[in-house]
Amino acid sequence: MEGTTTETSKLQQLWELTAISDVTLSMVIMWVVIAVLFYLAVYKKYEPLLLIPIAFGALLANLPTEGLINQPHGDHPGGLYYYISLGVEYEIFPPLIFLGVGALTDFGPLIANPRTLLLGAAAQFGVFATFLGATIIGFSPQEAGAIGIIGGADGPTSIFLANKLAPHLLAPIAVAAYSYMALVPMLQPPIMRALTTEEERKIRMKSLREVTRLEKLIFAGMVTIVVILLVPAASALIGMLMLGNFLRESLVTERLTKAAQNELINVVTIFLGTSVGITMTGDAFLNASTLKILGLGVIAFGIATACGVLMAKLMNVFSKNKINPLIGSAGVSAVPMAARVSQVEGQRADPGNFLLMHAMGPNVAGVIGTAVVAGYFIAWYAG
Amino acid sequence: MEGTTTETSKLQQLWELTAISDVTLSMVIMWVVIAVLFYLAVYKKYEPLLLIPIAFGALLANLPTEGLINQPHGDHPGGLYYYISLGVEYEIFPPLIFLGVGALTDFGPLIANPRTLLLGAAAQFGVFATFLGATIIGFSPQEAGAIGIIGGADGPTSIFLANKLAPHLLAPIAVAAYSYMALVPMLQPPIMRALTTEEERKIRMKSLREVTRLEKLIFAGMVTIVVILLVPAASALIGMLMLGNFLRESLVTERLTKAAQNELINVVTIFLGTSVGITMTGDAFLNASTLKILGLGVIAFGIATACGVLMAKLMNVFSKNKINPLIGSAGVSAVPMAARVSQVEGQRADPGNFLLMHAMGPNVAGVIGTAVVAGYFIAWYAG
Amino acid sequence: MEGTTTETSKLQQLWELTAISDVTLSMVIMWVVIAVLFYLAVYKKYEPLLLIPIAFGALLANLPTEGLINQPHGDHPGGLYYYISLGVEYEIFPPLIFLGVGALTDFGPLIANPRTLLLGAAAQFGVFATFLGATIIGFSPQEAGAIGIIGGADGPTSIFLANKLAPHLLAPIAVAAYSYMALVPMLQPPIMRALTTEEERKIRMKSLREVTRLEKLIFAGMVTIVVILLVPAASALIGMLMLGNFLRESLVTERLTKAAQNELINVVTIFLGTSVGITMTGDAFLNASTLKILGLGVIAFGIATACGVLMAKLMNVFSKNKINPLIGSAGVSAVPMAARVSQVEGQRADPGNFLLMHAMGPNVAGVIGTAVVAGYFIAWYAG
Amino acid sequence: MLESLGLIGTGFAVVMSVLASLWAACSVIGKFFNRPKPDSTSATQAAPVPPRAAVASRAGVPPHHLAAICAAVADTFGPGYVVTRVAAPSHKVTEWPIEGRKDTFQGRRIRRDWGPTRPTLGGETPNILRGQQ
Amino acid sequence: MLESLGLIGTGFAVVMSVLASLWAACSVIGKFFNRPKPDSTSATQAAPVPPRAAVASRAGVPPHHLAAICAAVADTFGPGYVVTRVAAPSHKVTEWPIEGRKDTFQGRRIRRDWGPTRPTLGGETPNILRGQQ
Amino acid sequence: MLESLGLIGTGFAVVMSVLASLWAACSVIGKFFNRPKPDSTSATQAAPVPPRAAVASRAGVPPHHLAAICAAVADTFGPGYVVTRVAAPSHKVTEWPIEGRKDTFQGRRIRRDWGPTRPTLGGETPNILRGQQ
Ligand code: NA
Ligand code: NA
Ligand code: NA
Repeated sequence: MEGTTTETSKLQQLWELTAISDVTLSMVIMWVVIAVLFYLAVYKKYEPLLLIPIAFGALLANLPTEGLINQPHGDHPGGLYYYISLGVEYEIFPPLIFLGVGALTDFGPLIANPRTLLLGAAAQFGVFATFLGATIIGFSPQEAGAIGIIGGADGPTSIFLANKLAPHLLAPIAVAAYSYMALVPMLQPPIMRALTTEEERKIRMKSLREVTRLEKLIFAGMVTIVVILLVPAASALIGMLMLGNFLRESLVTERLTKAAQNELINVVTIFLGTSVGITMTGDAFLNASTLKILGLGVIAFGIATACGVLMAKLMNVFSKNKINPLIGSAGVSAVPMAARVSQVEGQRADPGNFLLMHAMGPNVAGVIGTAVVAGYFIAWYAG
Repeated sequence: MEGTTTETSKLQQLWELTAISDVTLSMVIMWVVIAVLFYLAVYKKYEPLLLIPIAFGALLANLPTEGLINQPHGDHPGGLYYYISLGVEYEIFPPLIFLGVGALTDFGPLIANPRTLLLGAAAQFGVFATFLGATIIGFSPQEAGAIGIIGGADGPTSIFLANKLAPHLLAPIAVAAYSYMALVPMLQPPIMRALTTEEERKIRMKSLREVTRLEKLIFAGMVTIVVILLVPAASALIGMLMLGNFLRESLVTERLTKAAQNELINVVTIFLGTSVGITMTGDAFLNASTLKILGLGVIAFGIATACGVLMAKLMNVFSKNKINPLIGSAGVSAVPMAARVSQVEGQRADPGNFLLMHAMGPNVAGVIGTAVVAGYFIAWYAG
Repeated sequence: MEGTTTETSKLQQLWELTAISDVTLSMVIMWVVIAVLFYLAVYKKYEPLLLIPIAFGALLANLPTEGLINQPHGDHPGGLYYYISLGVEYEIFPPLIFLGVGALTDFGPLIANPRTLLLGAAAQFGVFATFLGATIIGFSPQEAGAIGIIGGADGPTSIFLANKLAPHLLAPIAVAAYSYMALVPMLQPPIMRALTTEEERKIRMKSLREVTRLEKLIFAGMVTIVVILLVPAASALIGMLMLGNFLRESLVTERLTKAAQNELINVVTIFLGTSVGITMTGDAFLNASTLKILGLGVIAFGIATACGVLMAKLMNVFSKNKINPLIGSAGVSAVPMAARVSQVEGQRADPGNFLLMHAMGPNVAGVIGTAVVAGYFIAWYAG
Repeated sequence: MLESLGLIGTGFAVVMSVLASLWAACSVIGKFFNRPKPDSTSATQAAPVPPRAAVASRAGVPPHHLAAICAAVADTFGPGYVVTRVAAPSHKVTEWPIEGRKDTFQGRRIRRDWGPTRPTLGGETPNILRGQQ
Repeated sequence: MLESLGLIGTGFAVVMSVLASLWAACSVIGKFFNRPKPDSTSATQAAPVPPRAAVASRAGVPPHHLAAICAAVADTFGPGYVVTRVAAPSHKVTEWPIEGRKDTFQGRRIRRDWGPTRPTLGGETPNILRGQQ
Repeated sequence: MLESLGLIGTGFAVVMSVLASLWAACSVIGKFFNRPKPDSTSATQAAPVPPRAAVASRAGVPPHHLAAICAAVADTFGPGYVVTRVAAPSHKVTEWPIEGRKDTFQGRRIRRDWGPTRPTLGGETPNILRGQQ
């Protein structure tokens, strides 16, 4: 910085201020991956609310940034995402998202037809099958658990569990979970049709009874108590889900319900998405693991779909009141897309058949089921 | 976890994963208490915006949860409510609620008739009387101060002071404060009628003059300055209250006023309520202290109501411009319920009498008065 | 606190509880300054969204408060603003404001006429000229950088840089930045008229082409990449600005865009403003530095305006497509006021001339330019 | 591998038993809520129209409206459809009218002359203040 | 006990003196704001109707409207009521119309053909973009 | 001082080069987006009306509407103005109708009798619940 520096050294100095020399090949490759994610999110509308923040976070992660992710040292504060990412690391954001999800969810169809809880349970077999596959192809048990949960089709739960069991796989797991959730309308129908007969697809289900406010409130309290007693490690997720639902169904806390449904969930979604994306560095993402995870994710979705359908068929063997097996696939959650798929497939077989509300039962049961599985894995490994 | 475990030991293992064995008798008793709170909040509409979060927090506190309230240790992060409760522990949430309250409050009626400030002051005598009673029946002075403030009928202030002077009593104090605030329409009228004559109840007050924007802005600034000078320990509460009010009355920061009135206060209310509820474990709540606190709370409300009414009668002795003593009871705050009670009682004596706006004066004065008392206790004990 | 204290000592005790004796002369003088700020904000509408919180924070800073700004010690928590101010100290708030600004900004006019980026660059010369002036009159280089950035007319950037390079000057720099931004309609026109001829002011520019969604998305990504590569220290500001803009222009994340435009920016603005104001103690504000900073700020604005206009005239020498030099002044940012000034001055010369959209180009370019300058100063001094 | 199978067996058992418990609990609770209408489990197959209509009527819908609706449904869908519930379209009371009413009550600004109150450009608060400023 | 009484005595004195100070300050300040209308303190007892009506009239209400309103009030409430202020119902300008106007100005989407713009199911943004995408 | 000048020289060079790079990049990218209409750079000076009108027409505006609009513009502004784009006023679909629709779908409360649903005083939720409570 002396006044006598020559022109050359000044240019050099200028060059050193830039970070062009810090660009690595893996960054450039990641830019292509990120462009694909942006394309899927913006033009294909694959869960854009989360994929866009994730992809933008990934863009920041694959640039030679300064003051964005560094740890604090001495008097110097940490980077912005050092602080925001604490919300993921301390496991605060996913339960807050669940608070909003609970405030947005109507458990009425499930309460009116509680048998469908079993369909939501059956779909979780996809999680365990994928867990097995993942251990076989070489992932550690903890990693396998975090990968398997992709089959639960529940974004916040996947992020919650991955952060706990295998934080180094957070990015590919989140990307797989949200991408496949968006692909549900393509992944599920072939499996559903292969496993059902024309007659089964035409089954009409009797209309659901009305559910009163008191029953919904009791349900929220009961799920909280039963799940926490049986799988205490799921406390944070189930507790917040049901708090949001209780606020919603109480009908006397409109202000708070709206806050959970909007302000809270929107702001946390921006922070959660970018925090996840910012872990998506080339080193962490561009390796065989990611490809394996993406592959296992498809398998997880397929098995979960199949198990839901087969469980519905099994229940029909024992029950007089037949269930249309097409609603079994909705047990993977991916609310409300999986339920819409059931409706569409049902109408393809019989245009007068309305399965949407029936499919919402296993659909929301799948959310509870996946939280239970996550709690089980945490109890097994992280305790 | 060996493959050779027998069936029995596997079942045992499964059992050990659950937390059923951790359920204690006090938890089950608390479930009944919580059910009562839910009933009061949902069906009786006792301050549901706060009682529902408190009761749900209490439910979580009385279940054998995992990962919800534990402290961080080593690399393991703390539970969700370890972090959220910091907002109470660090005394952040109550002032933020006050920011929203300030943005929602119109001090116009108080400014138009500043004499009513004395009524808001008189009602605070209930706080001191209860403090005396509490020390007599064995509470420590700090505890007694935190209990007495229930008579101020100001939720956030009660939580603020209880956290500072007697954190172990936070839950019963908060529950008492919010429950009795909801009971104001039942607790106050008998006292009001006993202490006033038919003629007094029929006094009509002259209509309030208009208050300009400038006057309201000066008022906000003046209250900030005077209260902080005289009772500096009330700075956080009064500062935020008046910041919110200044934003509101400036009429040029609509965006910020709305944010304080809605987003901020709603989200903080969810967190504050559940954080308070989560301290409500059986050990902390099911004991003689709680019963004593609930009893003292009623007394506090009663004395505060009486003192407000009596102060109004006293002022009538010296003043030509008579005050209807029914508005004295509004000095306990519990905005705006206490003012509505004054209106209803007034119309019972004279259907053409409109006391609502007059009662809003002592009503909002009571908020300032209670914050002053809280500051006084803090200065005396916590300094 | 014994019962045998005499009347006199009780009064003395009461007096000691108050903080009247802690009022200093500088506080009283600051009250006058604060009253002036309130007047400018409320009645003159000088950026009230920020000046009112700043002025109210300053009021709290100049009262003998307790429990509002103190550091935590032992078990005692810190004051409310000890915690809230961490958002400034850790450099979290300004980038969050930029997230909202990005969600509110339409870069379309800039993309349609990218030449105007040079105008936004030229206006930054005001920053460097002021930096030079500040070093000459005795400020340290770091201080001079933080002062110079006032000429960038960008509040959050000024606060961000001041916190990094010269935290003790945060208050006067923020006050100067926001005050002069509000004064743009008075400061700029004389300079603009002095430097342009009647003919130049009458130049009509050809209407802007339409910009598609894809182009806007590419622009957001490209600015992120180019700026971070060339000036990595600007990562946090530019990254958040462009994240907000990407969310906005994707058109598929309406919920998140609204959250960034409203909830997030409003709440953070309240906290940021008061946090800045609370550093405005008499000692920090009532000295020669503040006067110098206010003086240098005017100069910075003037030079920035002039450079923008002159650069437009320079570009006209080389280009066939003439630019109306009146839009050069919009390069100081101060969105959207500087652009409106260009429009008004243009119509004064030719009532049929519509410069507003053309001036929006340099206007938003100025935001990027100032963030680049801030990054450059950080890289030079704080790295 | 064997360990994994153990984990899977236990895990799936946990999930099934948790959700089956919830099913059981829901059914038990549901019984209490269904009891008042003992015929409701077989309603869709064989429930005669009049009792249902009576139920709906009890809920506030005038019988002649109900008759007209039933006729329209029968005409549109043909036989096999039973009207089980009639309700006016759901007019959810959103917060906005209530908030608007609150705003009115708070009444920070009062129009002092007969002219209309218009939003100003740029969203500034219009210069119509309650007091004389 | 005695200590407690000391605390209580001091405390109540503090509260009373703080709020009494505020009262005093408010009264002093209020005097400045009331001064322009010297007759306002005794207005409700004896103020004759015409001046008030004139005041209201000055504030923009046409006199014949005022006369009609006063007549209606007298008829409804009987004697003893004085109309002190007449104002149009408070039309608080909420943020929404302004925000809507801003949205229109920002104009991210422009309808390129004559057909109506409808919200889509599921709340997606309709596919009507400003550009050619 | 000299050091400061060095910093200023470098700094201004940095700013200019960063924004100039963005200009260059924008121009290159912009070329791709402008290519489909090769005549667009000189459109405002000399573009004949008919092709433009055709473009607008392709975008959905009926030709006879276009003719009328062009006539009106020519009459109002005089010669020298060319209509380059015609669009219906931007009807931005705000979130509210969509949210309202969502609310309707969620249908938490259903009006069970013919009476109107009114907001209650104090903004409480009206006592019209889906179930029998
Ligand atoms: Na699931
Ligand atoms: Na009170
Ligand atoms: Na700038």
